[in-house]
Amino acid sequence: MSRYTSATDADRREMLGRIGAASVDELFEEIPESVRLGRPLDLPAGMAEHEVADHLSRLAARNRHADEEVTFLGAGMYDHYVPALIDSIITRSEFLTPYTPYQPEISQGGLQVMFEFQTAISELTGLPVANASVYEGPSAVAAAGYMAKLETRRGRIVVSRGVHPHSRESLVTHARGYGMEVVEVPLDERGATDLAAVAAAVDDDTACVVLQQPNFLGTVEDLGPLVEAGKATGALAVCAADPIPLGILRPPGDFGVDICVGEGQSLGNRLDFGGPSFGFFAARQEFIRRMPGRIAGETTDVDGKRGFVLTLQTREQHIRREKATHNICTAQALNALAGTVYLAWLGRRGIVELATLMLRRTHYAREALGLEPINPGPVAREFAVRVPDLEDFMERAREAGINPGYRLGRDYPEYADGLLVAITERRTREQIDALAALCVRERVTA
Amino acid sequence: MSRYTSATDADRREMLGRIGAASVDELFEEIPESVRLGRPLDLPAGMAEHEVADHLSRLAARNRHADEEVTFLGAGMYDHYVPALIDSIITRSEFLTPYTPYQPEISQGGLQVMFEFQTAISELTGLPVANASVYEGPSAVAAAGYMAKLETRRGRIVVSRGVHPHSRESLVTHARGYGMEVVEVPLDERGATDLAAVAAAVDDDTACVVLQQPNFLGTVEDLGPLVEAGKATGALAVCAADPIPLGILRPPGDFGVDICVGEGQSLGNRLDFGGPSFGFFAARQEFIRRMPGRIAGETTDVDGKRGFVLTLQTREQHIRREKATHNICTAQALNALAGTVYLAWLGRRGIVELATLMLRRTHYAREALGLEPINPGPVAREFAVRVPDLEDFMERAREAGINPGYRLGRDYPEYADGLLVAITERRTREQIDALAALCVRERVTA
Amino acid sequence: MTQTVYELSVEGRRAFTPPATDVPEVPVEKLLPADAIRREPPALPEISEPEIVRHYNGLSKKNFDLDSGFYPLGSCTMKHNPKLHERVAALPGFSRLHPLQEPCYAQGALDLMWCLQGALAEIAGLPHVSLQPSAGSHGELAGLLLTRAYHEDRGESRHRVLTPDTAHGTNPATVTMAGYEVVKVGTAEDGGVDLDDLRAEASDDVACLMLTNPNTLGLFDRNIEEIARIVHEVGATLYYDGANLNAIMGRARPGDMGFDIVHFNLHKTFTQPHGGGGPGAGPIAVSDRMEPFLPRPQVVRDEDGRFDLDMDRPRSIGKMRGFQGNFGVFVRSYAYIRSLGAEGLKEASETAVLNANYLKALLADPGIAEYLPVAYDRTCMHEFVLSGRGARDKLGIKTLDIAKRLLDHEVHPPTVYFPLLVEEALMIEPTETEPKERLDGFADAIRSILEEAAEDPEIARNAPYSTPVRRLDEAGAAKRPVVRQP
Amino acid sequence: MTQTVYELSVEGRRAFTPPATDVPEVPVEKLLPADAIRREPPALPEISEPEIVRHYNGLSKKNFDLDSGFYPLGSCTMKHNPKLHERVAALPGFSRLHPLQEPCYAQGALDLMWCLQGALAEIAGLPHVSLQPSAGSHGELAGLLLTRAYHEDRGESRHRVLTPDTAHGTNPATVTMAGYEVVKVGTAEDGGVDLDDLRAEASDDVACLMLTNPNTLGLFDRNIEEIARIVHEVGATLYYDGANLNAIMGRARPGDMGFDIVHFNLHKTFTQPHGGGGPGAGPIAVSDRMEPFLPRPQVVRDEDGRFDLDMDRPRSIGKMRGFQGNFGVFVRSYAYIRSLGAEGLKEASETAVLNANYLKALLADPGIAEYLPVAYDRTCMHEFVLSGRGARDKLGIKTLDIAKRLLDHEVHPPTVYFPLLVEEALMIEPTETEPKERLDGFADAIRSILEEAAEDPEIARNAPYSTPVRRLDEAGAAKRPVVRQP
Ligand SMILES: Cc1ncc(COP(=O)(O)O)c(C=O)c1O
Ligand SMILES: Cc1ncc(COP(=O)(O)O)c(C=O)c1O
Repeated sequence: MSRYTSATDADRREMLGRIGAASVDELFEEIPESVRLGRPLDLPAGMAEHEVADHLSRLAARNRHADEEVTFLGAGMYDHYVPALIDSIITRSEFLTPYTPYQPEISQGGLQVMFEFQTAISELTGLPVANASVYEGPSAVAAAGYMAKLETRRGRIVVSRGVHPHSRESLVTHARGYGMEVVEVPLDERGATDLAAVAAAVDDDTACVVLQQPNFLGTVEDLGPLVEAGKATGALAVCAADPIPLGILRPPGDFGVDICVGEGQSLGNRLDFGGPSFGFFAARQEFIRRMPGRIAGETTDVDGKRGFVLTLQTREQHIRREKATHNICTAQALNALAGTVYLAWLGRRGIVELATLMLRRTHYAREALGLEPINPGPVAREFAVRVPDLEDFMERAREAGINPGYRLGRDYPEYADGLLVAITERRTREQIDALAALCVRERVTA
Repeated sequence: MSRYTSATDADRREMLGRIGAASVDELFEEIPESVRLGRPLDLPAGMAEHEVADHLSRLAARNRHADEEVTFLGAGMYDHYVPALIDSIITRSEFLTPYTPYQPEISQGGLQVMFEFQTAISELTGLPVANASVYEGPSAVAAAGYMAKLETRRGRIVVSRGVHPHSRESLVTHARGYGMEVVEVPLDERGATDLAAVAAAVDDDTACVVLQQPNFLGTVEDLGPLVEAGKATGALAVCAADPIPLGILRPPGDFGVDICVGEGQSLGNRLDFGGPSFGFFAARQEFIRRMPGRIAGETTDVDGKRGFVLTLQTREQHIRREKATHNICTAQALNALAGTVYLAWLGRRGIVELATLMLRRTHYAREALGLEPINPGPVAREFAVRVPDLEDFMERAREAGINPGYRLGRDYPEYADGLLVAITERRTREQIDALAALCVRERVTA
Repeated sequence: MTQTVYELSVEGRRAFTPPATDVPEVPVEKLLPADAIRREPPALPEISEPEIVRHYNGLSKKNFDLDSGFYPLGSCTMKHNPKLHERVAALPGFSRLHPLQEPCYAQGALDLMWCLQGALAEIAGLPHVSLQPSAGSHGELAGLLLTRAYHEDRGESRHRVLTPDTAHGTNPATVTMAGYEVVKVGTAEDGGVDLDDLRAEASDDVACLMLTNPNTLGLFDRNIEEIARIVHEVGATLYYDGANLNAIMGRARPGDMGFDIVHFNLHKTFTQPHGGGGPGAGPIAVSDRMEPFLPRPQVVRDEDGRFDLDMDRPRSIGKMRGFQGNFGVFVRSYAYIRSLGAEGLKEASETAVLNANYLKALLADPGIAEYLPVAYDRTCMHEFVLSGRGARDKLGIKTLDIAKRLLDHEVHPPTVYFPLLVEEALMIEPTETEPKERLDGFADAIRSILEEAAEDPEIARNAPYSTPVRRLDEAGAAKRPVVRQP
Repeated sequence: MTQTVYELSVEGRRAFTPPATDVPEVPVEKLLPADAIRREPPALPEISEPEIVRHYNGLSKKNFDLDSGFYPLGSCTMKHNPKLHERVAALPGFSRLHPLQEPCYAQGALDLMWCLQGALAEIAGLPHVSLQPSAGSHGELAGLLLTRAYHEDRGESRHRVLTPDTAHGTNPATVTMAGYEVVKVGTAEDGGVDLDDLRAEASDDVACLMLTNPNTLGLFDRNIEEIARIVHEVGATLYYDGANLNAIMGRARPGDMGFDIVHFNLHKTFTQPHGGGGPGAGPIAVSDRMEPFLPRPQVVRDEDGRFDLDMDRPRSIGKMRGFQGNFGVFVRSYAYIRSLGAEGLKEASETAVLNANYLKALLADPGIAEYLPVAYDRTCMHEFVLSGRGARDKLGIKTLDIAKRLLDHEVHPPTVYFPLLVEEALMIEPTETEPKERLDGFADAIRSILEEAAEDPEIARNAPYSTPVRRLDEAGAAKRPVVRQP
């Protein structure tokens, strides 16, 4: 009998007796003979708990993780420290195991966390309305495209090449479903979105323009003019944003952006080889009834006591079915809780201190490396440089226990020799100097 | 301002105002000038959480732990698997952070756990009354000696050389305090307590005889005759026992043992380089008012509802002060909780299956090694063998990633070439065979 | 009075200690254009670590959870989340692995994904698996995008997708989002798909039929092979919503029933904890003809047993999301499958079906069935649906009132008012990890609520009484939505 | 009705899956003598993992804990337990390290112990530290065994140990257990040691004076240097009970006051969580003359910086316990000391004293002080003691009733009826990790209880009302003790 069930032989006999069935097999007679498996599943035999634990430990040991090398890898997920109080809160059964809060009277904990999460995201993005979470960064961009379609009834999406390659590709994949054309505008020679190209690309059938701040190369975009150009013909302005730099960057909402989405991994979530993390989704007040996913709202109970409920559910699939604003049901509640606790732990002054430390270290690193920058303009936590002999450089870095960053060539043929270097509070000056030391030979030939 | 305090400058001003003090320094004027430190403590500066985490990780990485070698080390603490449900329960704030349950109405969780722990220990030891925990194995033996002194008013303790060396030494250290003479009886040539020596050693001034089951060499002692001989002149019989083998060994209570104590690390607690774990302490019903430490008792509240309280507190130091049965206050509640959950997880049939598996693997290992046994008699989870060239053998084992066991010579000059080998559910046949392969060369010269 | 973390904030308090600045403290204005610099810091809370912990521990105590008691929420498979899974998911080799780490330094993670793909393929009876979709709905969308790519690849353009009227709301929502038109197919007397209705709707303009089997009435559709034949005959694909897979593991496989595409809900059948609304994962298994269109990357293994992430998939529908999916969820589901093995998974489904039929039998007791008649009097699979019309008409209490009164009995109510086909529906799924006593206890609670209502229906109508808050004003919350701290 | 885990047990259920037997299944009778084989398995529970978790999670919800609210339990220093400490204590390098691992393979652990020893020595102002004692009481016992060894080494035989009448119960209990006779020393008007009484008792038959400074009245004994002189003059040792060290870190050091032996309670001052009654640790720091007698082993470092466990200590009192002490506790306290550093530790003590004096000031408000007068009207250190005789005489409610009524205000009551010197004592220690609002809240709760009692004393006399159980029959539990499941 498996360790997770409680049906003893005596229980089975008693239950079958009460059902009036001779055996458990009888209960499966509903399944036509022709589709019965009729053989054991071809899977390895079950194991005792410690054997499973040892097996998983052996698999884990075959990965080189971020405590075994100094990693400057970023490109969407960052090696930020996850404070220990997050472990102790998100592993409590009361947060870890409940379902989506369909019975608010016994889910006030989860619902209030959603309300606090929505507030924090609204503060970071400068937009009044945020939902309780979407899956993750790139699919949030696709969700923004869909909302723009429903809002504007138009057929085209203009996206900057500065948006994360995975976001651009997810947008195209989803857009092929909801029937929209995706047009890309290039980056200029300073690695920023080409303003003129944006102005030229938008037309009366453009539902939205998608930008990213900072963009994939780490450039701090000049959002004002870009948003203005993008909205010139009535399209919505969508901006994907990196949350921690928003501690010191003017929030997208200030520039007239209509929808701000983004990847939440850097806010108290693990790297976890790419997931689960959370995506955030914030918009102008007038779009509240068009938002995807869960939204928690404040209210009172029959005794006038403060409480929270899932609100505006008529947008959602379980009520509006084929007229829903999005098909999302299970989202990222536990990961959003980690983000909420992280932002409370960081706090109003902490996020400024952290973002400022990253800004200074990023500029220090770019100078220290002394390589030709692909995006010489302002950067906040990440920057791209050309490395003359990239393969050799990567190899030498590996030997020094350093993972120097992301090969831009994988997504940007035009930057075949490009290296994207990311900075967090864990990348000390000492570690940056060690990376810089590897660049000396590169510099000579540059 | 440290991250664990909440007193802002405004708070401090307000509080000082209400107290009527000009500064915090003024509050310390109670301390005479001459004993004021007057300089900063000479300690390293405080660090951010992730810096402390990295520092501790570096320290931890400089230890070779039980997941980095196949360890046959035992001698009181054993590499048993700690099931994951124990982590999730003992890290809950509701168990991790409360104090000793002085207010029973808001401590029913902790008190019922003590009651359930006492029941499990009573079942294992075959003695009706157990307390809620003492510090750990060796000091529990010393506590048993003290109780025997209070019960019998006699001056001598007879202890078998088969009792753990740390227990024997702790007994001597404590006995020098409570004024008792400790006399040791030797092991016979089969590594079991010498019955004749026990019979000869006890006299009218003997307060108790101390045995261990299995003894330090792993021998399953023949408790019947030993207890009988020990109690011949009115002394109490004390037996230190290894809890898991008690799943298949006749409980000490059955042999007339008066007090059964032991080390609880193997019951769901970590190795933790020696602690914290817990000690258990069980005795005959008539000794209940002489027992050391906390005891939880069942009762009812004013509405007749079932509840639990600390009982017979008149034994304890916070009531009886200098007439207390022992000076223990803070004990090992959280570690005893882990033990309670482990014994529920193992369960009535599981402990028999686990103890039987260890019995079989122990005998299989002794045969497979094929070395000259120091204790050829029955063993339950540990055995001692002579290794002709012990140093070389230890070195070769290390190179093969194996820690072959405990050098008996450190505590038993008479077994200078002795090796104590311990078995748990984690020491697979494959690992035992690997150890045996190293013994081939030894065997030839044996 | 409950306060939000923002109302607990006091200026100057903090939990974060920044590391010492080890680089020149260049003023921000020197490094960023003035126009890009935020004027006011975001109004995040200012609060110490002890008070953050007390706040969120306090909030957690207002939640009913799976480790507090019985949670028979139909179609959600609230089965025990083994505690081992949290320990192995936290291993640094998994939790601290960057998603863009070179595959040669991530062989352990890719091996795990490869083995999970194999196990899911074997369980579903379909050979090719993509782990990428983020949850069931995302898997449904992937399935319809595959269907679209498959038909376009054959030069066909189809506009309609059939979904039974009992389908979960995500199915029709997905159909719209995938650019198709929803066409409802009726339900026959026996609770299965109405074959005549299906034959009438089936045409070469139909891209796909989305089914759940057992369906959301908890009944296995005995005509599944005929349904598959009808659908394949018109060249459409047959999509399996895997939310109810917990009923048939080791007993039957969607692939053998003729399904082309299956999504799994790892947070239902394979014990990823629900987390209060996620995270989950919705991998999909597909037949050979659908394989080329699977999202990229795919985990592949070369002949030397080395693993890689294959992006070179020309006919793939492309990426559905960042990186390769919710790897942390894969670790937990993989640990579950390796813990139970073939025998344990089969026993899980058997016990889930046994528990459901037993509870159905307890609730068929006259004193209950009179008010809560079962919707379809057939052997059920892992869940069953009752109708509350008897209680409504004879006792004057709606299913909503029964659900709210159950809160005072410290059990979580079943799913209510779904599927829409059943009036005042109560959808009950006990799962295999509940002991018999809790099933008996739930039946006793239902009985006592009905008996109580016979005396005084007001009690249930104003329930709950024992919960942190009582019934909440949902209408008001929608009229004047307050969705952030003012 | 609450059940024990044994009452939840059902034959045949299980959570443990044994690994496959990979060695010959020899019958037990072949491997053990018949007389040694157990006849009946121990009656441990038979229960699945989900139900074990639900049982103990359910029990945990009946506990008030430090992360639920204010816990001003005097003399227990209920300060926040930083969550980082659980993460670093669980690192395999610490938690999976066997105590008998060769020192050369345990250098990280020994380095940590060495650094903790150094930090504690600096904080206490005494150069030599042993980490071995398992808790404060065990440290007290070690201190008196050292004292005995020290005097015997000088050929002296002394029989009496002096303890102030305000001493914690463990002090006299330890004196008896260490084979000495307890002699009480009185308390002067100002709450310090009565110097005349001390001079009268001090003789060459006195082995030691055990003191807490600040004492259990929360007052710093201003005559400490004179006390030390009197004690040293008769050749006795001066022992410092470190339970109240949280008041003076960075401000004063026992070593500088003339103490010879100090014990620390790592589970009080240095944030090892109290665990519901342990684990803790009671390291001791001693002066040069006491060093030779310290327990063995001692952590030592050679000139190349290599660490070892030195057992070769001929004059040592020997081992107090197995192995080298509660290493897991050392990890947490070490992480605390490295997190705060000198400045943070000093700020902790300053804030603890500030909070205590502020709360004392709030409770000195006429409406309260009339019923709960402060025992000694002096600036207090980290705690202070009120007397409940006013409430008893004027309102007819005892300190016990006030404590029980506080349970309904969701705060943990202070320590009650200790020190014995103060009638109907209430010992209040807020600690530095409490925000001002919770101190204000506590004062409000006290005020409202007193006002309520003025109207109707019965309410407090029958409190609590809101707790899982109400007042329990402690007398009955002692008369007919039921200490295990029947
Ligand atoms: C029958 C059914 N289909 C699909 C879904 C959607 O799955 P998810 O919530 O993982 O998106 C659910 C989830 O509740 C469901 O019950
Ligand atoms: C003043 C005082 N001394 C000594 C002790 C005993 O310390 P422990 O509980 O660690 O044995 C305590 C514990 O409560 C105490 O408050």
